Amino acid sequence: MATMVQAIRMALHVGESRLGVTDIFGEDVGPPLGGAFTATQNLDTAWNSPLDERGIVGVAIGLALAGAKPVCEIQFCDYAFNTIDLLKIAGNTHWACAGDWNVPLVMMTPVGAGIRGSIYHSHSFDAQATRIPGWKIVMPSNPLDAYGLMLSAIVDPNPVMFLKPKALLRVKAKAGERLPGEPDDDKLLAKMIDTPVSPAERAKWKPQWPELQEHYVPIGKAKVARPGSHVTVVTYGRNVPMALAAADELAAEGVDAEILDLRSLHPYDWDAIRESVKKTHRVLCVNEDTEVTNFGEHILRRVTEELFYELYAPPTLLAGAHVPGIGLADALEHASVPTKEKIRAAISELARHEP
Amino acid sequence: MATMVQAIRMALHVGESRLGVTDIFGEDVGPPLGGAFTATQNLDTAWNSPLDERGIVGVAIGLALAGAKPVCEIQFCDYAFNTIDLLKIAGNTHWACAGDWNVPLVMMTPVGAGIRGSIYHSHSFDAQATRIPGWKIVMPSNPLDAYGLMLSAIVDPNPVMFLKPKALLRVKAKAGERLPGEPDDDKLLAKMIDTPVSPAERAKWKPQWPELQEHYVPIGKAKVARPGSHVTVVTYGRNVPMALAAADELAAEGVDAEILDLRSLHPYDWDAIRESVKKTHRVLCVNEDTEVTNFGEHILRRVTEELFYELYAPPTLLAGAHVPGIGLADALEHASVPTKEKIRAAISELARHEP
Amino acid sequence: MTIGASTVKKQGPDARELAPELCVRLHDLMLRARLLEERLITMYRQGDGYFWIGGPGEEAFSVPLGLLVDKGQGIHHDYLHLHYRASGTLLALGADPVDSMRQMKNTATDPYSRGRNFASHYTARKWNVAPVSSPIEVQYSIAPGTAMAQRKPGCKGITVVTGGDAGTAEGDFATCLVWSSRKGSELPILIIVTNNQYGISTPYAGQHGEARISDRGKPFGMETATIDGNDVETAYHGVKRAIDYVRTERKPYLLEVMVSRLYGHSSASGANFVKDEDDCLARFERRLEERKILTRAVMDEQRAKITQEFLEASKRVREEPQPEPHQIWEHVFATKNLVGGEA
Amino acid sequence: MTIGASTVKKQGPDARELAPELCVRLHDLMLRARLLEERLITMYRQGDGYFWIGGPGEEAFSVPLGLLVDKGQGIHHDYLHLHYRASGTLLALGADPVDSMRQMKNTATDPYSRGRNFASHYTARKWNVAPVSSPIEVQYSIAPGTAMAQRKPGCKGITVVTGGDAGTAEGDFATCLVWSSRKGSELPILIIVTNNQYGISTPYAGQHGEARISDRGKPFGMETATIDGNDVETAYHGVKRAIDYVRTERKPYLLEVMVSRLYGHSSASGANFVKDEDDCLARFERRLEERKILTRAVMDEQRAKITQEFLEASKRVREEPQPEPHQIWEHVFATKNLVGGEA
Ligand SMILES: Cc1ncc(C[n+]2csc(CCOP(=O)(O)OP(=O)(O)O)c2C)c(N)n1
Ligand SMILES: Cc1ncc(C[n+]2csc(CCOP(=O)(O)OP(=O)(O)O)c2C)c(N)n1
Ligand SMILES: [Mg+2]
Ligand SMILES: [Mg+2]
Repeated sequence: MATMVQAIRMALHVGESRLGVTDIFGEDVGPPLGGAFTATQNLDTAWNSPLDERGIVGVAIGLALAGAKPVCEIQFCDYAFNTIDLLKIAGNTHWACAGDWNVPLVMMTPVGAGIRGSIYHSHSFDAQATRIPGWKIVMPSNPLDAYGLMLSAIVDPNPVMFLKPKALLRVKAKAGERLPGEPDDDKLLAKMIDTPVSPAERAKWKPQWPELQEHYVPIGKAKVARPGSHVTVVTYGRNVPMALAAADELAAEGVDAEILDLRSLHPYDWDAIRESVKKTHRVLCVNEDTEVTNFGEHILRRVTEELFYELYAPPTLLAGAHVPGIGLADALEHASVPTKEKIRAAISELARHEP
Repeated sequence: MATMVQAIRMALHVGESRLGVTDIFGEDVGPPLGGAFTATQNLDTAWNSPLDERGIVGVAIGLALAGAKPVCEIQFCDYAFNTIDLLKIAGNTHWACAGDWNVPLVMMTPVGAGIRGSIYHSHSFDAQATRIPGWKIVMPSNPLDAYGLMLSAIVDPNPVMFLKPKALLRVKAKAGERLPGEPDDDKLLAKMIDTPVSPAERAKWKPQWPELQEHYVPIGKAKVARPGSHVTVVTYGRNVPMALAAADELAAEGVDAEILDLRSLHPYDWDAIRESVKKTHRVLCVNEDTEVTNFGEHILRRVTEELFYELYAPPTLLAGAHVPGIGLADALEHASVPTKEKIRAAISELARHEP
Repeated sequence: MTIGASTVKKQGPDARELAPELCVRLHDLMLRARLLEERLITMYRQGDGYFWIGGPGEEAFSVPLGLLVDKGQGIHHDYLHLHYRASGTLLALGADPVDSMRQMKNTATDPYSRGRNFASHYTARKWNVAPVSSPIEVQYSIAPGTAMAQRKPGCKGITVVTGGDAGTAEGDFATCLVWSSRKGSELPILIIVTNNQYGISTPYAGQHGEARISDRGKPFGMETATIDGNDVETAYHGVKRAIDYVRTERKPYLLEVMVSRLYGHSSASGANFVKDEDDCLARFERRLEERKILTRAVMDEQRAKITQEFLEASKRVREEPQPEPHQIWEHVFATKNLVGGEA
Repeated sequence: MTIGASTVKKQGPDARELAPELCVRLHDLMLRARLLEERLITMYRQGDGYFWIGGPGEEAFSVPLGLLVDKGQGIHHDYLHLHYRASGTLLALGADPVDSMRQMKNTATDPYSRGRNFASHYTARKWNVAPVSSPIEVQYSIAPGTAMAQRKPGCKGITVVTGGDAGTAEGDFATCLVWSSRKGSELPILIIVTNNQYGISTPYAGQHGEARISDRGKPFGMETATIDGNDVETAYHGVKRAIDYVRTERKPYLLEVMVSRLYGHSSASGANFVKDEDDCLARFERRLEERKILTRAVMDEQRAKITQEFLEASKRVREEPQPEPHQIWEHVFATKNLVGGEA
């Protein structure tokens, strides 16, 4: 099974060879590194940009306006905060010129904690991203969705932000969740598409891309990652596997949680949320971003406004602590973001809540 | 009665003459203009910066580190979005260095719609600001609070963001809300502190500052702008007078709304919110920022989590439409942000809601 | 001819006199551009619009720019990333002045933004005019992107970006210089700064350490020049030389154009005529008389005619519909890839 | 002596030979700085830390910088806005190497961040060392602020800012140049770029149009120089000359220092010794032998002693307490105005 980073790389390969992607660029995105997480290794159109995030976003906009199809990367989302004005422009151009131009670009960036990244490699971007109208925003929780969301992002005529959950990038797909066309043998896949580490091998090595089929995960569609009847957990990215693990543990105690993997943060799948809440009457939102003015608060506000009388317990948010950063020491990181234990406790409390 | 812009100017005068303010700067902040809204006219320490918001925020941080007391301005909050990373640094420095340094600066910026400012002079900043831990954030709704909050901002050892509700800057204080030391006669005040318009008069004119007393509005304390028993309206800035007007109209219909003027967005006065909601059992948050991942959603999420069983109606948000900008034409602007009519309708609906 | 000499080119008669027909065309467009701005200012004064900003005083530069670019759609034509003083360029490209009035009056018929954006915030995909947006200097970070798309072998299209002097303090100006001049990846981009010596109320002096803004291109090995933008002949030749260089060499060129700001910054600063700045139109008209290309009487008549035409147009615009509230929801997302060729 | 000549200064013996005592001091500090970084790398390898980044290869520059600044607190001393390769500077200022290990091991005793920040993210208010933060180049926008506070009449303190070559592509570098050189408001700031020819994996060539980064100061009328930072004597003199100029003239100076990156970018790229780059310490040791200031044997012994000392310290650090979860809530807000003199 492919890892998420391999899946993204294969999607970009399909993008550049069949879907018109012209430029995959950002800091250290081209040779020799192929990206901080190797997501852009061995791609024909990948190149290294100057160390200038404003230039990266600006040039992506310009390329898009000129009919190219850029996929740009901000090396860590922690370093995108000097470009918010440009991201806003990418998002408002079509609207501001009343439809004269559109801005079809993809921006991808690794997000979240889980790799002991300390203050500046642990940021989340979901709350910030959802505050920028005109963008579509996706965040996969597994390799197959990563592949399918990236292809959808590439063919979309709008700016699409692809948030890469850092902690999941090297995690393999679950059995059965193979990309269409991916070889059966993981070792073979690695041999085919991962640059060898040793310089000697590297010199004569060339990638051999598998014959991949297109697979599109529609933007705006959530996925029920685990059906359940007692509590709805609305989450995405890194928290999906944690929520699944927590739910599996709770199943033994008779608590049956439904895990909704949002996949698209904007536009998001309100129908899926509503349907689930109407069934379970209890809802927990989980994400890692700081908890004041958090995207989960939007979801919960809407749930509360529209489904007030469906609720048997206070809707609950489990999110990052509202502190200025995520500390390096394990105890600090764990105290700052959701963990499986915290998710489990929150689901359990909601399930046991007596109205 | 002073206008809000006069009150801010007088606070800055007190700041530079008695509270150690060393530099008041930003684009067009110094002579000859004294700020796009004249908030910095005739101040001794006001100077014009280069047209570079990143430099403005960066230099304010540097000045603060060096023991100076800067008050910097971003001419319109619409132009602060290329500085979010620097604002984050101002907010995380004390935390990241575990208390070694602090960053005592004030950043002020006009926010919000109401002056037909089109796409780039109508932005709100409250949601964005509340997403930056380590900052205190204030937003007055009247001249006296503007004066008192600015003095508190100046003496605070932390970065404080002072959001100026653009549409209220030229509105005079209500009778009885005179700044301590302000002359009784408004015309006299204008003569004393407003630069004459005619160049001839201007040449020989000098400001004559009234003998102002210090008056501090504590950061973190809300104000009950109108006591009421049926519905709690949590709001701030420009929406306070609109909410008051709406409440006055509704009083005639027997609806008695309590208007809570938050004044500080972070830290905010949770006690005041809780107390009010426990009394009215119905809550409306009103602000102008776009409604996805909005600060009002945080307030409502907390209300719902902590006061679920106190609520007799779904807590409600009235905020800006989630579109990429605010259009110039009146119909577009009015469709994009709360108006007195919309606030009135929302209060009325909440008050009449039958559980 | 010295390319890139960083000196203000001398005005006055020289061997580079423009042909009479071109002079007449330039004059007509400059006059129209000026009168259009004056009409917009009047509309503002009369309550037919909430805010005016524009380019009176830059016509001797902005009109030649519009005439000299290769107008069209797509990478084989020139891209324009302009700021909010470009009416002259748009008119020279062929824009309808009435559309500027529609934007001023924020009507539903305004083709540039359907009543959403301020005056002078142009856009014209059919002519590669990227949308003008209010934030200062962001166009300098975006423009290298269209220029990069034009690095294709055989491509003759170039990218032109303009902005003001004060704005060069933003990091985006440096971004433009850095991205345009990377060794081996130089971009076909003409980077223009119109220096009117002001940012709103803030004079140039006191904010700049550079003797000339164009000097900032030098460390990057760029061709640079500073020219007198109040003299239409100088400006025409200066812009042409720069465009030709970029088109042929496929390399960046930094051009500083000294211009006037004849009605102050915008309506926010009163929009009154400034007497003590050089008026490029008056200067050109004197020259046209000297060269006996047009007489005062002919020019007066022309002015009266256009003035009347614009007055009438503005009255008609006043009657056009305003946008509807529900229209805020239109164009949030594109449903077609217009720039990708979908129609 | 030519100030501001943009040439790589020649190495080798010359009239500017440093006094033997100074050489011994420099060598001791350079050696300690190098061995400290090597210890930190080993700690990383052994699981006593999650990430290493630091400055091995920059000691011939970073140590002199620490010795040459006027160390102290407040505007009458020099401010340092450093990036993450400054251990040499900190040791030269008098920092305890054990504290670097504490930060590496993210202990509760780490005085720089209490286990919050990565290695080499120093801060020392008592010595005007502003907190090092990870985002590239932001220090260049902040540094003009401390320099501005030092424009007070009679003030002799200056501001020094350092960062890498790749980072100069960020707009913040231009912000620093613009704000430092405003005519009539020039700032007493030494703007340093350590050019190791890389940004992580991206080589200098291909990303820069400038022949020399220091040239970027020239349009702003700044004194500039590029020096060989692998030769400690050259570097010492170059830094001293620049500091003296800024201190006396109260004007900006842009200094580019050519350095090596001897263990690659960081632990993310393996932190292996790079054989094909110039090693300033080895070079200095050869020179010390030549000049008969220190023998190989003495230097070997010294190396062994310090290595042992650091090894033992790292073992002790391993036993120090880790932060507690609740400590994330500490220092969100300041309760005292420390920089304003409250204690
Ligand atoms: C990023 C940003 N900051 C501030 C403003 C407000 N503003 C509008 S025009 C202007 C001055 C621009 O001066 P300059 O760049 O010289 O252009 P000019 O208007 O003189 O042509 C300012 C500060 C803005 N529009 N965008
Ligand atoms: C704003 C920002 N963007 C990206 C990064 C990731 N990053 C860390 S170091 C580095 C390269 C820096 O190169 P240079 O400026 O030459 O300094 P050096 O490390 O070579 O000393 C990058 C891209 C970052 N830390 N900050
Ligand atoms: Mg200007
Ligand atoms: Mg480097």
